[in-house]
Amino acid sequence: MEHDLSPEANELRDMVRTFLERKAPESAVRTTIEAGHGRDEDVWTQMAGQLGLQGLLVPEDLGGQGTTPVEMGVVLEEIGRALLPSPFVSSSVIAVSALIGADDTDASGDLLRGLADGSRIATVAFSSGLLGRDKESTVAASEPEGGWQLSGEVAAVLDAGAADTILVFAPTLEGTGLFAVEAAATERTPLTLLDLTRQASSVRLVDVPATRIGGEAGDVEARVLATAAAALCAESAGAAQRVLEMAVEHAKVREQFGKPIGAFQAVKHLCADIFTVAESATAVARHAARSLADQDATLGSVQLETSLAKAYVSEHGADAAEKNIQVHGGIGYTWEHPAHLYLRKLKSNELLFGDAVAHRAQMARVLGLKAPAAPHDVVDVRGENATV
Amino acid sequence: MEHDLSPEANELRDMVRTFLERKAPESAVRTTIEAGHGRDEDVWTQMAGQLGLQGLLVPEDLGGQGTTPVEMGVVLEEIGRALLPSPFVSSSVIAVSALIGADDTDASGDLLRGLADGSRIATVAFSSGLLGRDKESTVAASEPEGGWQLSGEVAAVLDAGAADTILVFAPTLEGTGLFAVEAAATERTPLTLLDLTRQASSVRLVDVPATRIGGEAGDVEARVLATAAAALCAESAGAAQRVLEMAVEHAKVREQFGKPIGAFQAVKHLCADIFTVAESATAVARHAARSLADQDATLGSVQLETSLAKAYVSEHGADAAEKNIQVHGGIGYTWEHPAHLYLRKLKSNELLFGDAVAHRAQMARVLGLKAPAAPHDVVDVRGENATV
Amino acid sequence: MNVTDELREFLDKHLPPFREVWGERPSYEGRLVWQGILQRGRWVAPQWSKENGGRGLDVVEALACSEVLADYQAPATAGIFGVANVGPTIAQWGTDEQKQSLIPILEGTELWCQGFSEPSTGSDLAGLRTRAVLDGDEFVINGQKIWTSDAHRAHQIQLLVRTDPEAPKHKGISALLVPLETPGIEIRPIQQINGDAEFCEVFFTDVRVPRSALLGPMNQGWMVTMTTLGHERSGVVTHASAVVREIESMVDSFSFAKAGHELSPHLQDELIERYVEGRVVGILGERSLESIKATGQPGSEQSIIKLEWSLFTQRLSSTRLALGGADAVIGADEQSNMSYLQARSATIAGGTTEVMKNILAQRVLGLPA
Amino acid sequence: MNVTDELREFLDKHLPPFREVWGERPSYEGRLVWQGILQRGRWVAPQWSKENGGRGLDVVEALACSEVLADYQAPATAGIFGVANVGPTIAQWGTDEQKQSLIPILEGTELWCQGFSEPSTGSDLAGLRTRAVLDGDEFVINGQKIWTSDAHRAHQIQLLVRTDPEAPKHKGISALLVPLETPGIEIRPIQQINGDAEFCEVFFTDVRVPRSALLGPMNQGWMVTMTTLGHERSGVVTHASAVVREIESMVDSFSFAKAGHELSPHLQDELIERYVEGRVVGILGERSLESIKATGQPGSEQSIIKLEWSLFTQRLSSTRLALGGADAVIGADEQSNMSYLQARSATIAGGTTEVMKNILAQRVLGLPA
Repeated sequence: MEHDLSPEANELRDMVRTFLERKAPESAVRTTIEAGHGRDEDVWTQMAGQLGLQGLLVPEDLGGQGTTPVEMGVVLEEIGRALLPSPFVSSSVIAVSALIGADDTDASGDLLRGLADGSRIATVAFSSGLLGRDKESTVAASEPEGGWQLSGEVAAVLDAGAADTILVFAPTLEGTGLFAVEAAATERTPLTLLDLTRQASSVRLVDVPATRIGGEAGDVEARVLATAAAALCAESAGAAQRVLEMAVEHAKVREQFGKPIGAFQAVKHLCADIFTVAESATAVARHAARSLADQDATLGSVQLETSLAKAYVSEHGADAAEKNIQVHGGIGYTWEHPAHLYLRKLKSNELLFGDAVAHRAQMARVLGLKAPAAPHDVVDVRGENATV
Repeated sequence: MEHDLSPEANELRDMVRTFLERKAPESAVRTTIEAGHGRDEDVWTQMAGQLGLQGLLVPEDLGGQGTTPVEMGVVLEEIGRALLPSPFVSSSVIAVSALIGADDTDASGDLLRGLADGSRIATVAFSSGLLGRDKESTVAASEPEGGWQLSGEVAAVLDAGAADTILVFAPTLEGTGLFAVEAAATERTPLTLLDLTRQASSVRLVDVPATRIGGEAGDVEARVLATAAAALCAESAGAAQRVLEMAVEHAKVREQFGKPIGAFQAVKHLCADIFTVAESATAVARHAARSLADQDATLGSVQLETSLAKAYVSEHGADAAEKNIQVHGGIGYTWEHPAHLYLRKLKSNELLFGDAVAHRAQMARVLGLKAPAAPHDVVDVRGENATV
Repeated sequence: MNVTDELREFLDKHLPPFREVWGERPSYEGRLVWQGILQRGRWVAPQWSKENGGRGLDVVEALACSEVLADYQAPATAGIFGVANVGPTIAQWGTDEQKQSLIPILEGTELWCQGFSEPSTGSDLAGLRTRAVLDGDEFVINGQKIWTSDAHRAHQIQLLVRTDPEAPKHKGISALLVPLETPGIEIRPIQQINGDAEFCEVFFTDVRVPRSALLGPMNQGWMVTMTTLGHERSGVVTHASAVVREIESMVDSFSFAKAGHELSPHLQDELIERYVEGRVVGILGERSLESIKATGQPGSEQSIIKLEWSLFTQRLSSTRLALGGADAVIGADEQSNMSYLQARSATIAGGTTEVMKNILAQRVLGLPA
Repeated sequence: MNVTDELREFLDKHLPPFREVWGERPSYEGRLVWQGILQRGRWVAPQWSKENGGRGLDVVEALACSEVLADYQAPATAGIFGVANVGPTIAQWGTDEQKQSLIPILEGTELWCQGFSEPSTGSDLAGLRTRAVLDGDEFVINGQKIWTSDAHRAHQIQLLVRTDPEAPKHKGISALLVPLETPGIEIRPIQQINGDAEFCEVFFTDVRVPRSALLGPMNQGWMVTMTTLGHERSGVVTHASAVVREIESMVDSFSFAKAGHELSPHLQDELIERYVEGRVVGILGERSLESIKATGQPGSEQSIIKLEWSLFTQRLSSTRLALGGADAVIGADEQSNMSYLQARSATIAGGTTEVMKNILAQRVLGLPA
């Protein structure tokens, strides 16, 4: 029972943990990684059918459970803990949030139903913010004869390979729009990720027909980016908790110089440091989820609180995994030991959707440390002024 | 015997250490601090008369010893180790280097003789670089009727209170000039320093008559700033070595939980960390001194190597003093224990003459990471482009 | 009326006239006066029971009151060790006679200090050597305490002494309540590295107190003390939210609107990194509060708040200096210098970082001693 | 002719044709071929005596030769453990028969590995359990080694075994030289976290070798081993200057002239901080060299070079990733990913940071064990 979670959220956590311990133990995770599938189809189906996890954020009238980012955060912690390879973050968190944010049920209702029951998979191609550099997307939208078309390249789209639908944030002549395209109509080239439990592709679009969802979507994209950052924080928090358990277990049983290594102060302090990171990451990830769940929060406030979490987790998360390897010594440096899988996850999550420096810069803007942007900057919804 | 020093330098070090242990033990240092004099007159006289330290860098034909910055570095290490309060750095290192750099014996010969035998004390007011911010000096030179005059304010001049002569780097209509003024002709307001063994004043000049020494002095000032940074590195290295001894002594004798605290791994590691800083600081400080002693080195190369030392010492030096207090626990937090005197010295030296960030930025320029300055920047010898 | 509204009304009425006399940053004497005023409304320790001078509030209400006081930037009370530590212990363990001190503690007319640390103990608190020997109906105390906060101002001391030298070290300790004017006590302030004297050494030479000075059972002083330290628990939550206010106000002072310029990229990043750390301490405090609300006890996050706070405080003090630049160490910013020096004690006083990490690893993570 | 000029001449002549066949980054096989070519000029270990296949150079000359090889970016030799560790030990302790291996070691026709670590030992090297029992004129070896670099490629292993289980742990160990094709030896490569397999487990089941396999005196294997490790000393100096070359070339690749743009202030500062750390390692190496020149022994700075190098390597690998940004972890920069993963071993292999700090505190600073 964790007292910063509701009884229901505690129950959900126990249920998901039991499910994943049974269905996605380390051996199964390794099988999925080696097969290169990105997910175990049976687990995915059961997550949707038995537990309804893919529909957590989808409103009840569209077949989902209509719960909040707080409950979703608990599930993401467990997914991070189990290192479950799946397009869950892309489809059930990021894509669903984009569609809900765009608030256009006419255009997106069917897709949301499909995402909720796990029968469809979607992902989001951002105009910027995943990689945090210039020109990560060159996609632009045009409307030649009544129908929208997208052309350009996106350097990286998470789970594009598994997706049926790619949602694309792209500039139009008037602001940013959100568009849905059939993934099969795009050219997807798989990338090799440091995190072996995640997949991504670069995506090229040439005059791909697109359905527009909702209106001006600059703020929607900013909020979805905040959601994505918070989701990675929750994943990382769960991973860090497992890393802590691993380090402590090892320190208790491994003997050196005639006693358990956990009796040595240096090992105690390494474990205490990992504990500090795991506890703090969990606390800030849940804090970020609460801020996303707050209906009254402004975009600026959501950005501040989620960036707070991402700045902390990006600055310290990988440290927990690195110290865990240090506690393990040589054995932690082997392929067979899971320590590196967690290191890869935590290091990768550190850099995706903005590193600590980028999120601190965003916080500085929201906190007013920066000179206010000139009016013409605000109109340009892409790039770093978009989030002022 | 330290093998990165010549036998003569080793001898010099032993001699200075013996002298200071006898003449300037901690009790004497505290007396000088409390009296607010800035130096013990007897010690100062003996340093010059018996040991000739003030004249180390002064050429032999001007009454000095004509040795190099390497030997001076050894003396500075000992002064830092003993925390000797005195205007030695200002007068015998910085002012002497400025005069030698300006290469105008006609104008400065008598002064150099006086500095060498300790009968006179000089200091340098920089146009920038001591505090590392805009407008630390507003002094400008003019030549109304044949004679030079200086007017303006300098936020801080080390040892201005003790000085007979203040050497001032100031802009003229054509580049930077070096000028000598009588200290008594200026308005000096003492400052309260974190480092209790150092003194400084703000200095105001109103149409003060000045003697110009040498010609265009932009590069001279840059080289003297490098010399000053290296001098503080040597002081800090000596202080860090003493801090190490203190920590190790305490760890050996202080008992807790029934054994010397040095038997605990955490304390061992603190001491090992302090050792690392003390050894590295000593190595880089001597490296910087060798680069200053190299007649063939370009200004850029001298800046790179001295900034290397200052960046290291500024980044890590105070850490040694902080960890020493941690090793000592409560007793290290008392006024009577010398630990805080070293903390003050090391922290103060961290920030004076450029902090780590400033020196890394200077290195980035020298190493070509920055875009080359536009031609008009180079002409402006003040401010950050002066050192390109 | 809601209790916090009542407190706001009280402060609206009493704070302005107090400030007119004592200013924004009152001296110790001013803080004593303020404590007296505050207690007239029973606001010094509203979580204490009504008969002891409090209002019987629960921990959440009490913390809400702390927040209100912080919002108003009300002066700190003066007799903090009596209110935060000694009082709650007396309330739990004291005799009726000893409980007579509780009201004066709140009113600030009886100031207390705590004599725990000794020169030879340091991190090993239970290794204390100050002895008390029963001679008829009197304890005779000999020994020395050190790092005793506020001893030079206090009237009474809560003292840990060894009463059974044969017993294992945690088991032969008793707690005594001793008036500091008792003959044989000598108090010497210790000057700290920043020049202040907040701590003292206290020497005991054949100091005689009646048997009734014993607090709690004989030879159970360790347990009695741990109770006292336990009372600091919800204090950590208050502390964590004070950290948040501190860092928020510091960041605010560097906002473009107030400062009129942007910080260098490096300093901005460093300042926001401190902001993140400070806020994390606050969020851990909130998490702790949820545990306290639900169970009356903080959760395991409690053990890292002090650790993280102490490191944060030290880093913040360095950041303050970095923001001031060389000017800071050369006289322009004495406040930053003082806070840098003061911050050294954060990782020492009340348990060194090293010892706290050991304790955390052993008690929370279950690693072997 | 100056020895380094002679080496340059040799390289000018032999390196270009080698590169034509094997390219800039030769495979292991290519490195073996290169080692053979290099040894034709006696350049593999010029500090070895002439009769053992070297040139009898002193440490300063030998280091100058290393610098020349580094300048030319000559390929690494293949049989590094034989050349750097086993060979010098055999030269000091070996029988005439054992010394027959020295020339083949330099030529690369006899590759060696070292069997020190065991699953149960880790940092406690002397706690090894692999046993060798004399049975007539043969040792019978049973046990397991782990983290044996290059065992899957080597012909021979220098093995530490326990020959006197009753003696104190450092005193019952002997060193044996064992051909890896001896029956009863099984070698299993260990896959590392970056997917490579550089280390092996080696299992010994009733492995029989003649008494003549003993290197140095019986039960003195610990001392014999420490000699071996001692031979890595001047290697640290070479290593330190390699660190300098690495960081200098990295900084150079980000120069405005080459990269065509400036780094962000934050990344620039981070990169230069790495530059400072790398150069400091180099300067410590130079200082160490002065001691070696003067006394044949490195000074106390020696003990921190490996510590500082290992932390530097890890920080640099993180900086590489930071410079690549999210692109780096998403496929664009596999090299940075590999170096980040590889760098994890820097604070573990060859003595963990924690153990090395203990040793430093005890041996150099004289703190109690």
